[in-house]
Amino acid sequence: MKGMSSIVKTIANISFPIITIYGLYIIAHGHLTPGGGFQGGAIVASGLALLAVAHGTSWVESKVKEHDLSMLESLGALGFIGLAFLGLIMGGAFFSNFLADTSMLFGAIPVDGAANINTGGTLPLMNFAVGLKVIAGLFAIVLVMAIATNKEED
Amino acid sequence: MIEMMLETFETGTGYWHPLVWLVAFVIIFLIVYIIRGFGEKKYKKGTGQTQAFLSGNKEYDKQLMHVQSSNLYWGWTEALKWIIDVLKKMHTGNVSDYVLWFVVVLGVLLLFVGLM
Amino acid sequence: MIANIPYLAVAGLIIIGLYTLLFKKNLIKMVIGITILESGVNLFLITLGYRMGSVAPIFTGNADNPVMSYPVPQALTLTSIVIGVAVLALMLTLVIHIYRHHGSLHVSKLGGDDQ
Amino acid sequence: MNIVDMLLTHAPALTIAIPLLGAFLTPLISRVSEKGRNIFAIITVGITALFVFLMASEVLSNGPMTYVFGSTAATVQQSTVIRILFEVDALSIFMAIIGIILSFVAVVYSYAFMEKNTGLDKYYTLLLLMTTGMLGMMLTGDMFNFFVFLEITSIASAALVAFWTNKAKAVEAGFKYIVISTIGALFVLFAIALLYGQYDALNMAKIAQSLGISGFTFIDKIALVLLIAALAMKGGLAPMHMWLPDAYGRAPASISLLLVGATQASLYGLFRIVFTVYGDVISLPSISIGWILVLLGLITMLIGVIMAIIQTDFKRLIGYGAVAELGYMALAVGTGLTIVANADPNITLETAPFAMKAITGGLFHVINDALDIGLLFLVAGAVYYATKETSLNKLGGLARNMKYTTIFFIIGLLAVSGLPPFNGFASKLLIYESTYQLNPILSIVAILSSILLLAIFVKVLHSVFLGPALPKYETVREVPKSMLLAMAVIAGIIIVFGLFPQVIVTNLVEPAANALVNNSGYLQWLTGGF
Repeated sequence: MKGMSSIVKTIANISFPIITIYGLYIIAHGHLTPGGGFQGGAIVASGLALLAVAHGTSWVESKVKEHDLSMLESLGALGFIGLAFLGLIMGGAFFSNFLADTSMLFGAIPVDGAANINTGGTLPLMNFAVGLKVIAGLFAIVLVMAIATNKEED
Repeated sequence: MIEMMLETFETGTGYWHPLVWLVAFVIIFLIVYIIRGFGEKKYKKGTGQTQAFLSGNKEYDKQLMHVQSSNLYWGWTEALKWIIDVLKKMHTGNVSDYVLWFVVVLGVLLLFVGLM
Repeated sequence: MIANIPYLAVAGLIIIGLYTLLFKKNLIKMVIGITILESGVNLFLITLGYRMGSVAPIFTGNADNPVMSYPVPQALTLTSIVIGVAVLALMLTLVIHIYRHHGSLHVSKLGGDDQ
Repeated sequence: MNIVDMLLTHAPALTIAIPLLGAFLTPLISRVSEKGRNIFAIITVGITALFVFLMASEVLSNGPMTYVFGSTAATVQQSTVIRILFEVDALSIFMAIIGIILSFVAVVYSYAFMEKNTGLDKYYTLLLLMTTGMLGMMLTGDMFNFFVFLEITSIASAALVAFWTNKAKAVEAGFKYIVISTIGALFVLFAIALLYGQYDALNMAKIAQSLGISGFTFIDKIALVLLIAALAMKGGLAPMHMWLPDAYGRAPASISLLLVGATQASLYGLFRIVFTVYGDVISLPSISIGWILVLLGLITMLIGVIMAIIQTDFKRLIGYGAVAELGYMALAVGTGLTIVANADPNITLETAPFAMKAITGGLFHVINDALDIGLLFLVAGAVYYATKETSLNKLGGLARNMKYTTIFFIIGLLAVSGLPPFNGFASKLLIYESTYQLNPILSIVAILSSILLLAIFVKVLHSVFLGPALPKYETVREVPKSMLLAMAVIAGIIIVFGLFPQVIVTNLVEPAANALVNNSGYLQWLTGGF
């Protein structure tokens, strides 16, 4: 379908960055606040869907190829399963949280229960991987369905 | 390992040994083959003797002679017509009926387990 | 009576979901019926983990650690919602294909191969 | 050699992780080369098969194996088991062997069978996801994990059933399959929530233990009924089987083969819950729960066979044959259950030895049927590949130019209908003799439906392979080598199982039956302290 009026387009352009940042916040603080990879990814994907509706699928088709989205999705999935295999190699059991309680990237020990972003171990990394996969996956679904149904009309 | 392969298959109330069955099968096959050998050999190929005898009617060309699968057991399906029609009506291919059957079985089982 | 209102809501949702599935003829309405059924089961999972007057199970570490509801059923519900999204996307794609083949969304189009 | 020990300790996790990794890698590898992706899929399933057989040797020699995800030991605090735990005992490894053989043959078969189709990235990704889901269902020891793998298998197989989107029937079959699977899985989730609400445990062994302590309350009965009904529907039993001929009939042949494994994984789930989780409590005062399974089995057999007579589509007919065969398994294991799960104390496994034979026969029939019906589906796929025709009325005289496929079909035909030298006979003999001792009518119906199956497949043999050479099929050539290889692998296993049944029964099926009947082995890691 072709895009909407220019007012809707400008509002969409303004609100898209805000939605994306909010979604990324949800992904990053998955182990602290409600949410995580999937919910944050769904929010960012809804922002992208807003752009697709506002600017029309023909504009979106020129910008994003469905193929690249499936690449991104595979990368996200590989990140997740790769972290699981790393847990096997370094932490002794599949999916084990090998970064926890080490002084590496996310490994700080929560002092008297005060968990902050730095104490999640491999959880934040897994949230990023799942978030990337869900953003690419959900947007690909929205895109394919939009293209499939508008092929009906013209 | 070999004697493990040759164990007889015991089923609590009976026994079954495939290799013994195979040996018996081969022996009987040979005997039948010998009996077949006594048969009449002096027949002329390609003449009326090897023609399919359709009680005198002319044999149509090959495709028409092939008995199709749906009319192979027509007698049997005729006999079972009463149950087949019931089952045909049952298998509607409509998803709501599949869910209906599931809910019915769920209800029957709940009654069965609840009352018993 | 107040305590088991959620369980009545669960029963209501499941019955509505099954009703839609059994009696509605439009495919999209059946897909909506499945989503209602799924939300019913999810609501049941959530009410299992609720404790009277409890807060969301987030360990922010402040001192007065209040009564918290159980986190495990909420994680189960989360996974069930994710699966629900995937199933919903697949069903709607199949409905689009069925519409493209038959031009209508009526359930009877789904073919009685045995008739 | 600690490499093998290291691999062995992590084998349960790797059996799931490797196909999953393969599924995610397939789109990337197909960027490099199409052929490379097909070979990669075969290699992935081959490596998984190695892990399954490695685990099999370990589990069959020294008892159930447990694997904890996330750390080296499941923490059991105030009697709640934390973390997901895989429990592999003789029965789950028996089912995993079936699953991995079917998926290896399916991958080898689809190398040539799916060559001319587009979108093969998605095909191989979904195929590997389905293998992961199926193996996960068979190996997991956690109820919710079983639900998640059940859903993964359902979604992947529904998408694969509807793979040929240009065919209206295939898309409809896929839609019916996903609707039925989702409803079944939601009721399984509802039952899991009921059990979790009562016993605060998701681990099957923990639930079984707490069930044993607190007895058979009304909520447990409701949960049991929900699980039996939902898993019986997913297992294609009784009046809820109608999705099965649609799905098997319209899917590509290699996917029908995998669907047989997925259906049997749901049946395994049903047996696991009825025998292990509800093992010590499942006795109703007046009548045993086993009669439910026996009744469902009887109805399934009769409906499957009678509906198969009037079919004109090749794969749909085999689908109804598969339904009839599922009836045998439910009947046999149900007979065993009537003895194991009844209230009065003087009927036990010792006083009624035929129960153990019935369960062994039922499980042996699970693997035999997977192979026989699988071979028939591969032959149907070969006929479709060569002639692009599935209706039996239009086929004829294919034996002339498709010799090997005809031989494989005859092997499959004789094996499915239980004729002596082949594996179907060995397991059906066990089922006939043991169900006879419970009630003669059961084995009469079983023998009758086996004869009808023979009649139906002889009809197919005549109308598809024998008969005069039709001009339409003059140019038909034999199917490519990789499809023949796949069929030869299954035919070979059928012949070996047929000629040496006792070897297979003593060291593969009997341990599985014993593991199913007494769940003390299953609970041993819990009671033995961890």
